[in-house]
Amino acid sequence: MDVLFEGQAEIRFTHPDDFREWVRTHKKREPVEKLMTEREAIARLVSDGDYLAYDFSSLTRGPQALVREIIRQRKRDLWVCAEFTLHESALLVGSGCASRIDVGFMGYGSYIGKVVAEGRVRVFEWTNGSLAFRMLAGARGIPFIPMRNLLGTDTLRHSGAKVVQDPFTGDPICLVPALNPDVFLVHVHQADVFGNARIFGTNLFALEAAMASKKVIVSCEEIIDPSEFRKEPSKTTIPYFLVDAVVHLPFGAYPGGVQGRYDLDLEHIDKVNAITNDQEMQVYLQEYIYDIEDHTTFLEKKVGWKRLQELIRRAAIKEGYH
Amino acid sequence: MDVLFEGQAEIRFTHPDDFREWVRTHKKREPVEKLMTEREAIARLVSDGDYLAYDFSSLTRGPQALVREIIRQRKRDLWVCAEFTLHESALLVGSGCASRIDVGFMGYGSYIGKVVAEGRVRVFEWTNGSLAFRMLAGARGIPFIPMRNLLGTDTLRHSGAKVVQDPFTGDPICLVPALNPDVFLVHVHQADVFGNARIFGTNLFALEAAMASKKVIVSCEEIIDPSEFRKEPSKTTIPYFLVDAVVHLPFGAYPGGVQGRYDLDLEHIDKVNAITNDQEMQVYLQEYIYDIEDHTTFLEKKVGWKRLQELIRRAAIKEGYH
Amino acid sequence: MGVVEFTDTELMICSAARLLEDRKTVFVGWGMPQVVAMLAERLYTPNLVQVFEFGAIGPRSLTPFVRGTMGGPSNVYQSLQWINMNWAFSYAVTGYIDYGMIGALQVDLYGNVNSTLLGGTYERPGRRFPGSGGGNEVASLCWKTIIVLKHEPRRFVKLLDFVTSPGYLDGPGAREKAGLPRGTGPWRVVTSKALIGFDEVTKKMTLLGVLRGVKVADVLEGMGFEPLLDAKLQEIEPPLDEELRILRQEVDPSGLIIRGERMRTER
Amino acid sequence: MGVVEFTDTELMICSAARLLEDRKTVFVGWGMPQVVAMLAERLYTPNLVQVFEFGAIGPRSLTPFVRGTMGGPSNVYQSLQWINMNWAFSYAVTGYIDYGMIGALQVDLYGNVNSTLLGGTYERPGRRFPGSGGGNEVASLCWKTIIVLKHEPRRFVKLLDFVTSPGYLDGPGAREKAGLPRGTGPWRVVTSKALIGFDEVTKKMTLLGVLRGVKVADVLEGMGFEPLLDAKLQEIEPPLDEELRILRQEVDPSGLIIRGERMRTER
Repeated sequence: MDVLFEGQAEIRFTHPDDFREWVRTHKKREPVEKLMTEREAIARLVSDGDYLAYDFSSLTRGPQALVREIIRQRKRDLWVCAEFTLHESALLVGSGCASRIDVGFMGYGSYIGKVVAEGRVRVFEWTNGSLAFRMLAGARGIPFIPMRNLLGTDTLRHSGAKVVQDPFTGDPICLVPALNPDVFLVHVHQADVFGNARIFGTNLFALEAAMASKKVIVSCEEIIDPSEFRKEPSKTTIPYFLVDAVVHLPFGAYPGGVQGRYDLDLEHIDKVNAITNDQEMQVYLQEYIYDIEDHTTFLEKKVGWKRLQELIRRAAIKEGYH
Repeated sequence: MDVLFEGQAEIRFTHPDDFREWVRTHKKREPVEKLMTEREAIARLVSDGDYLAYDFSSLTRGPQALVREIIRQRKRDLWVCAEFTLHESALLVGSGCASRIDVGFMGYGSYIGKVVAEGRVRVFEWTNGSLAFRMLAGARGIPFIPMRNLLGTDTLRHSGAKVVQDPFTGDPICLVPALNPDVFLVHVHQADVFGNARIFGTNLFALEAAMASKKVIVSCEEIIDPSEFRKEPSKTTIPYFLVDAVVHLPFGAYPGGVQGRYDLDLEHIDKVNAITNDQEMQVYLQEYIYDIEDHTTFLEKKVGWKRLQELIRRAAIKEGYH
Repeated sequence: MGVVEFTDTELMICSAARLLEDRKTVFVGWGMPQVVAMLAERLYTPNLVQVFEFGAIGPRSLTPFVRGTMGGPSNVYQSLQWINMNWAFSYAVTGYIDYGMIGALQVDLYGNVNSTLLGGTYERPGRRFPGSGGGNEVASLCWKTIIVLKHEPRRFVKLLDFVTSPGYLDGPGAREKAGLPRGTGPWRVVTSKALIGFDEVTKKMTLLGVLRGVKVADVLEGMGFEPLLDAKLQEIEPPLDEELRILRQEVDPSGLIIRGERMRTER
Repeated sequence: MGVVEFTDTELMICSAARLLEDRKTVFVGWGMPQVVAMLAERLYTPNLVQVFEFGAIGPRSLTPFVRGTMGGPSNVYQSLQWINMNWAFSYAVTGYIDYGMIGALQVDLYGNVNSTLLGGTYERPGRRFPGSGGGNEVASLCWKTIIVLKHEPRRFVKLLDFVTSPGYLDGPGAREKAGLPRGTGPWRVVTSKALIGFDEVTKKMTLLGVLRGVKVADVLEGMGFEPLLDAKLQEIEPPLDEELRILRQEVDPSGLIIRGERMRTER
């Protein structure tokens, strides 16, 4: 295949056959109980050096409690898919967990920009659309997928995409490699103990990433009975056999919100965005993550029931979220 | 792009830019009333020579009333996407409407096999999966999509796919061209007058094909108020701006069933499958299509309310279909 | 012990059902494979996850089986997930589907399958059949493919009239060389007389077992090629009473699916 | 007629909102474009179909605007369809999206956009910003892209520090040659002083209008390149009372989005 142009980024690429082999040997087909604590899930399933992806953003239905647990366990050398992300990149880099970032949207706040400028984390350039498309290719079991964009830009130059001549039209077309993360974190509205999961509202690539990833950790607001899924199969976002761990974490998206359940806590989010240097970062990490045992303790000591009640109260819109 | 192997089938291929141009100039973005009779919809939107696709099968939620109207209007030279299809191919060929078929699964009954053997219709070889994947590429606006199958077979040889060396793995990979039908027919549970549509249960490629096709005709069991869609946006299968006509056709899938509504009528289906030659085909077409004014008359004179009541009664499973 | 009477179809359904493993996934093709999966689920593999190409994942299909249905409510009853065709095949491509089950008009020594045409040319076939459907996907992408076909010698041919779905193509390594997923391929051929596997090294068909009372020579007679013979040739037990009861009373009381050529064997 | 006071942000929001057409679709980026769409929907384009990259199609976003939100319940209120990112961008690739709206750190003469970094090298940028987000998709795939940025001369440069999202690249025909969809490209640049278009033939930026009371020389001063001047230069009306009322009272009563440099102009 004649390559007209090649982006220079390093890519984390898994041969589709190697991914299949992983699925064959590691993914249980039968329903087994996968309920565990966040400590157990992250300890068992996230390894140093893993490629990490997650669904939605710090503001809405992001897997924030799981991300905090990764930081708490001081995982190292993670490669992060910064798709549509806001402050996760900053926290994961500031805590020394992440060393590489595939950039879709790297988040606001000045901290992350600064550490990138200082060369303390390696970044590779993609876009929200191309990372989502790479995930789709990963879920379709194909090594790459063509795109009509990235073309003509420095984004392409600093990505891992290739440009070839399309054999059907003769035009140049961009090919992006499949993405098969090692770990996918997703926070959902409802799950059962086997891992069946429901999201209400939109998602970035929940099913794509669950299918494309070697290890999938679901945290949920609510545990429901497995029979519920079989009554309304159209509502199933992720079937159990893609999932490796289920963690029951009410308010697990805090300080972000979960549609129909609770609103985001902008005050806390501003606190994270206000971090400008390592010292402030360490203070935040110490206070909200390292010194806190787990998510329940975090809610109890660092948020408080009164605040949570207020966030629930603010989530007045319930339409469509059931 | 180095092509290692090339299937020899003729393909209906639309350059993605030409498809975009069609969408730009023909597809109304605002909600306008699109309710019309089946006669009007087919007369306006199906032209001789069109490439035709439809969702699901003769047995379940197929757009049978719309297909009968196409036959009634004696459209000619259609190229049919026989994806997961059963007796539609036979009827469309037997009536002289279709001259070319992209075969996924061409249907049972001996009639269609016979006319293919006699060379009276041109066939091109694909698979259910590759036709669905071609539709996905059409909906993604990309000229082709890679697949891990078709490879190594005569199906590939008689398809329009190409094999190239994958620039990411170095392995051979199959590329199938995007499919952008001229017309897509879909029968749904609920629609509004603007074309918003809901399907309950599984589908083949309802949204893919609606997005990939130049003209989309929705027939529905039930017309509901547009505000309903905005209350539960996750249930919207197809948004109105993809749709060109809405036809209210209760029992529009007959003799197939619609999940949660009415069961299939196996006796009538057997009647179609029993057709073995042109004479029998003409008798069937005359009695059930040509001599019948429209769908309502068909139900009244050829099925009867008693039979329909029985089919409704048999559709006892309602779980998930709402 | 007496004599058991059954049809060739019933025998194939029962033999195939016994092959499936519990706690695994199976991609179920149209027709007989559906009935096989239903029988297996009721008798042998309660935790089998069925996957249908039209997007039903993990249904617990209701009996009786509705003839011809694929996608009807009793077929997709209590699924885990309802989605669409591209997603259904995605589960197969990414390695989530352990078994696939398809029918065939013809097979060859390497388990390549024809379901497209018999005789003539592509443009003017002697007889034309439905084509691949999802068969090519199943045979290409599932880990182990089970082929079910009637034991008629003319169906076992040296050279297929058309290669619809890939077996081991022309021998060891050929699938991988063609670009098909590594480690996949036909695993068993279930016929109305025999159970056939594939030699690990040569990838050639290997006779693993014959129906009780049937001679190996009867199985091989008239086949267009000679399969290898397994060192430990098994005897295939005819349909069990319980299998037949479920098939005849629960799954297909109308008898329209399980009908076929009548056979009898000692119990 | 008196004097009207407003911020540069308010001006840009109002100017951009006036550009949108009713009964069209718009791909809405994060931040200011969301507020533009809300204002337009309330005042000018009640039938505008908003599309968000995270899968909300056609929402009727509620006011007040929740700062930072993209995907929250009031943001996606009463959508036509909730789906995911790949589908959202599919609407853009297939030609269904008429307008796209994005911000920029820098633009050049051909409307190429930088939102990635300023100064230094790629590995060691002087300052690093969030990157493309969905900006590259929007600028590549929507029919007409509107770029909104503050009128600071240093933002209008001869050579971008980084080309994040494509304008007309290096001139006429370059987008098509690169493989981008035919007939797309930047359409307007909305700044805090001017409205800029692109010449149909040369694809170069063309000054279409300046804010009432602002001199053309003020607009051009310090820019790294000189745009063409349209023969019929328009005067841009400052924010109307009704626009400001909606922005300040309904959309952003907290004033956190619409705050900015204070400006004043004769009514």
